[in-house]
Amino acid sequence: MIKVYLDNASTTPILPAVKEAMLPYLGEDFGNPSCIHSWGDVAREAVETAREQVAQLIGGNIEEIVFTSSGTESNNFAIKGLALAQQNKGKHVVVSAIEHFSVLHSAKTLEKWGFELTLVPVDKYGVVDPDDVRKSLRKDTVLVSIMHANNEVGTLEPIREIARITREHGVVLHTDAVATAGTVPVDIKDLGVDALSLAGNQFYGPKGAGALWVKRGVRIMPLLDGGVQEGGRRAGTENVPAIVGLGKAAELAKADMTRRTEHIARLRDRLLKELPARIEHVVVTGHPQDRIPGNASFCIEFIEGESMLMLLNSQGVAVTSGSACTSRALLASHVLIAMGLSHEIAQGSLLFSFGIDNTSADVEHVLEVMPPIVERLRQMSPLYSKFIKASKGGK
Amino acid sequence: MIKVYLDNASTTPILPAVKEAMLPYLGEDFGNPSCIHSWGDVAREAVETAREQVAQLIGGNIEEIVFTSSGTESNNFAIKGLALAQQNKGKHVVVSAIEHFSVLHSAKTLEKWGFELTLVPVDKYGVVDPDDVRKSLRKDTVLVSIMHANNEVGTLEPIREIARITREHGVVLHTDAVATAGTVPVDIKDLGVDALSLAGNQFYGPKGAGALWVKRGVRIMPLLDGGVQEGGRRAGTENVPAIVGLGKAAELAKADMTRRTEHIARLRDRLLKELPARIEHVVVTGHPQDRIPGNASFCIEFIEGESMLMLLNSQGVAVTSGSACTSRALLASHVLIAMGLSHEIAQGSLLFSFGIDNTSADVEHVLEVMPPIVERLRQMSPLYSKFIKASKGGK
Amino acid sequence: MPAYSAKVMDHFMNPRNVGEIENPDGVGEVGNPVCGDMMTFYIKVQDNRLEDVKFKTFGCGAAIAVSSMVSEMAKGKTLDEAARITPKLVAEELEGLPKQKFHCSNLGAQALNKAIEDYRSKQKKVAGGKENERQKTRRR
Amino acid sequence: MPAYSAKVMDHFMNPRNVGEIENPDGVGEVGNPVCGDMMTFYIKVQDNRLEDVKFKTFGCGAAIAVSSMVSEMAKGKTLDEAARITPKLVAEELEGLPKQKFHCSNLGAQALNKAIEDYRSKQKKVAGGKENERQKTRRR
Ligand SMILES: Cc1ncc(COP(=O)(O)O)c(C=O)c1O
Ligand SMILES: Cc1ncc(COP(=O)(O)O)c(C=O)c1O
Repeated sequence: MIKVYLDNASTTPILPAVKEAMLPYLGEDFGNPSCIHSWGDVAREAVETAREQVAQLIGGNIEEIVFTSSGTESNNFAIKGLALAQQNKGKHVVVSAIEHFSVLHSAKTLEKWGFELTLVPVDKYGVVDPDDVRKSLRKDTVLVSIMHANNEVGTLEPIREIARITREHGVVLHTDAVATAGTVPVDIKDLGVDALSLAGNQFYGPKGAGALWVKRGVRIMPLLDGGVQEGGRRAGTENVPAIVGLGKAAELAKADMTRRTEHIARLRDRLLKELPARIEHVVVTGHPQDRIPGNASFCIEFIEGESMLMLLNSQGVAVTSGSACTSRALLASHVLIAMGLSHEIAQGSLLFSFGIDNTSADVEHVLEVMPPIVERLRQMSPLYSKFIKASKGGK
Repeated sequence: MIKVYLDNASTTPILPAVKEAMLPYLGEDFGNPSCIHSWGDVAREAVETAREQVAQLIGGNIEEIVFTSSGTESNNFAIKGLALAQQNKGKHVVVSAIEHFSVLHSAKTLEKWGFELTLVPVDKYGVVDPDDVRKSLRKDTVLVSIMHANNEVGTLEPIREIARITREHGVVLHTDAVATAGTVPVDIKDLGVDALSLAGNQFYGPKGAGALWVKRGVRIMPLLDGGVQEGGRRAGTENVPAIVGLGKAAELAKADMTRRTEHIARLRDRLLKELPARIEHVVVTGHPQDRIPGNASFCIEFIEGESMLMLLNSQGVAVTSGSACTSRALLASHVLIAMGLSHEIAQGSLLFSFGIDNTSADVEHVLEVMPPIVERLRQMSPLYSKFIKASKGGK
Repeated sequence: MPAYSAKVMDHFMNPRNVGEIENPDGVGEVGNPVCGDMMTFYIKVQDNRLEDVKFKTFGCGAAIAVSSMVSEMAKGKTLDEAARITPKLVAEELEGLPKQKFHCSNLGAQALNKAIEDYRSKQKKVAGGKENERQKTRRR
Repeated sequence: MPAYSAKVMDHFMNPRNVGEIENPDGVGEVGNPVCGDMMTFYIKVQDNRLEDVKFKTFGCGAAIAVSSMVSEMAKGKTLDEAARITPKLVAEELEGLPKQKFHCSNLGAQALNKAIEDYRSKQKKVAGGKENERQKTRRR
């Protein structure tokens, strides 16, 4: 059977060169980087090399990189750690309505801890208006977090403009760059942010390693208390092989970014254009231009996401639906709802996310198998029969 | 040069069979376990198999196992999550004075959040008196955490007796079993605890995977907010390869525990007996009998730990000193101080921790290189010259 | 997949009794797109037995499999027997459902019951009113 | 290692001027075992110059390397020159020290200075008192 992986937004394959780089640290070089002996030395040097590679990817300084176990941990660390470190200055936090749950739910936890939370809305393309951020700021605002790009609909946010505003007001700005770092150019100086999350399994590195970049001078409380690893900001024995893999993936991503982007965007563009041409009642979600290169997201009207995923899977195609991978199934994506789509339409969300291994044949396969799947589910759908009856002039 | 790794308390080598089990998940089987397609299925099944293996190791149910990124995360999750989940019942927490920093500093963070903390003392062997735990309990006590065995001096704690007391009082009991799970038999029913931390890199599994077992019905707040992975208790894409490795390591540990213990304890016992016989002014730390099999810990009087580590390393021997690996160097181990040792003596702490790869030759090598190292540093030590002058009858 | 059993997968991939019944004796519609699942059951009753059962479902894999299973379980049963099809029975017949999908089996049993109730309430009206004949004719 | 430079490692592995001086002209002792490091410096002064410098140190690798380096830097210098040996200079000569080890270079410079002060304060007493001659004899 043809197997087509189009779920790179959930996690990417690991590049062979990345795996290769990791292997020694799953073998002979198993040392603990904190230890004062040669096994420790080898491990510590490996971690520091990775830190340099990650710093290079985003234009940061090595002491500003804190390794974590995932994008989720980076975001929890950022939201809770930055807010708690500044709570004497105020207890108001601002995030967008379309943040990943690791940001959104961290912010909700802050609410339980006595913080106040403002959710900034988005327009129908999922774009945050910097002016809305400006209006949300108060005397006691200590943290703003707006994602660099949304993982479900791919929309890029105007971080530079938002950073100008937060800088003016002396408010710390964090951006969740999990969907962008390693995929499109991300430069912390250019963006003007104070903290930035990234994760290696989004750009052909392994699971188990993410990072939070925190600008020198910006205070943050640890999420993981314990030993003095990571300069006292993140305790726990470092996951050396995964960190090495993250570093290698960062290096390769930086070197190969343009070529990757061109390849991926070309495939994606064809699907974005062709799918709605071949199937009626398909809504393209996200911004028409300002979106990450691999993202092709749709809502297929009258049918529901999971059943589409399952039928696509039976045709060898792996995709995701809304935030299916991280939310309780059946709840429509909070992102699509925030963009103003109805629950009915949002239930039919489908995200194809392209990676460097995809080919034109993959797109053609999707274009071939999708119409009968949609047809089949629509034939089963009471919503569709209602629609048909209504458009025929009612029951 | 002879290379002798005797720092298994800091981290163990990864067994070849464990690495082998992990490799597919760094290659073809790279899927995200939350995803609804065949890549997701393969990853999810791998994680669930590992959950079964870990549950088996400690006699728990699979739904009670939450995977984390490390022993440190398990402990932070337990201390903060169990206390916060019960704060309406009270805000008093009890931990022993010799807990790992990941417990101790988590408890200190709770103090910042308005909890009160009682530190239970230990005797000169590092043993907690259950009666001291009983005395520490108050109406508003919601959590007790006492480690199963101390990682620095190896002393096993009377968890069963402590559990009887906490049960009587309806207080949740957590135990940090990072130094014991996978090394000695650990059975949650036998121990009678409500939550238990473990980490794979302590028993020949990879770094990057630990677990917290939480008894069914015991409430806990997530440390990592976000998606609904791990039953909503720990968000973030699972580190599949590391979790698979942890599971495999658990299976092998369970199958091979007796043989391992016998081998390791035999080597350890020789060192425990011979080192003080060959070098004057050496104090054995920890309990004479009730200690984990791999631990041989000492204080070498008149000299300091790091310089010993460095000279031992120059002879190919990897060990650790007190909590050197997780604390700022130069501070004497809080464990040894709690056991009543002077700072002067505690500075000379040295921990040899044996693993399954060690041999008798390793012990002999240590016994050979240690005396000249100690002699050399003592010749350099102003404390030693003072002692010699004093014992000769003064200056 | 969300750990679906082989039986669920079979009923999802090859759902039985999909469709509508022209002039049904009872219709039951439950759920709505907001909560993610919506099912419409159509029944045909003959001599107090479910002569035919059909459904249309908008929803996840479990919702579709449950609908199919419920339709199969109900078909041929007397109304009283069919009304005793519980969510638990449906889930058992499907060899289990993931916890977060339990509500689907609730929906399925509910939809069938609603269709039966619909039929019964119509019957009452028929028995009590003079539209008796007109309805009968229309329904055959 | 805590990322020690080759120079630190060299001075740690092969420390220069370890030992005590019999009848030293000055002694400086700093630190204590509680804070983890303790250094004792012994100096011999000839014509206002450090003719000999020796040390004994209890402490980490950096403490030992710093002691060795300070002793080497000081030897042969005039007292005034030696008193100008700063922690920064010591760290530079050692090609850097890890941040958490900076205090070791402080201790080293301090210990040497204390020994010089000790010598000078003894000199003052000698110059001002009649024990002048007795001391001179004893010190030679
Ligand atoms: C934008 C964004 N933030 C955060 C995360 C969380 O990453 P993880 O699940 O790897 O912890 C993701 C995951 O896909 C993401 O897309
Ligand atoms: C008893 C104990 N608890 C917790 C930990 C923390 O484990 P990690 O550093 O792997 O997070 C350790 C580490 O050695 C330990 O020995």
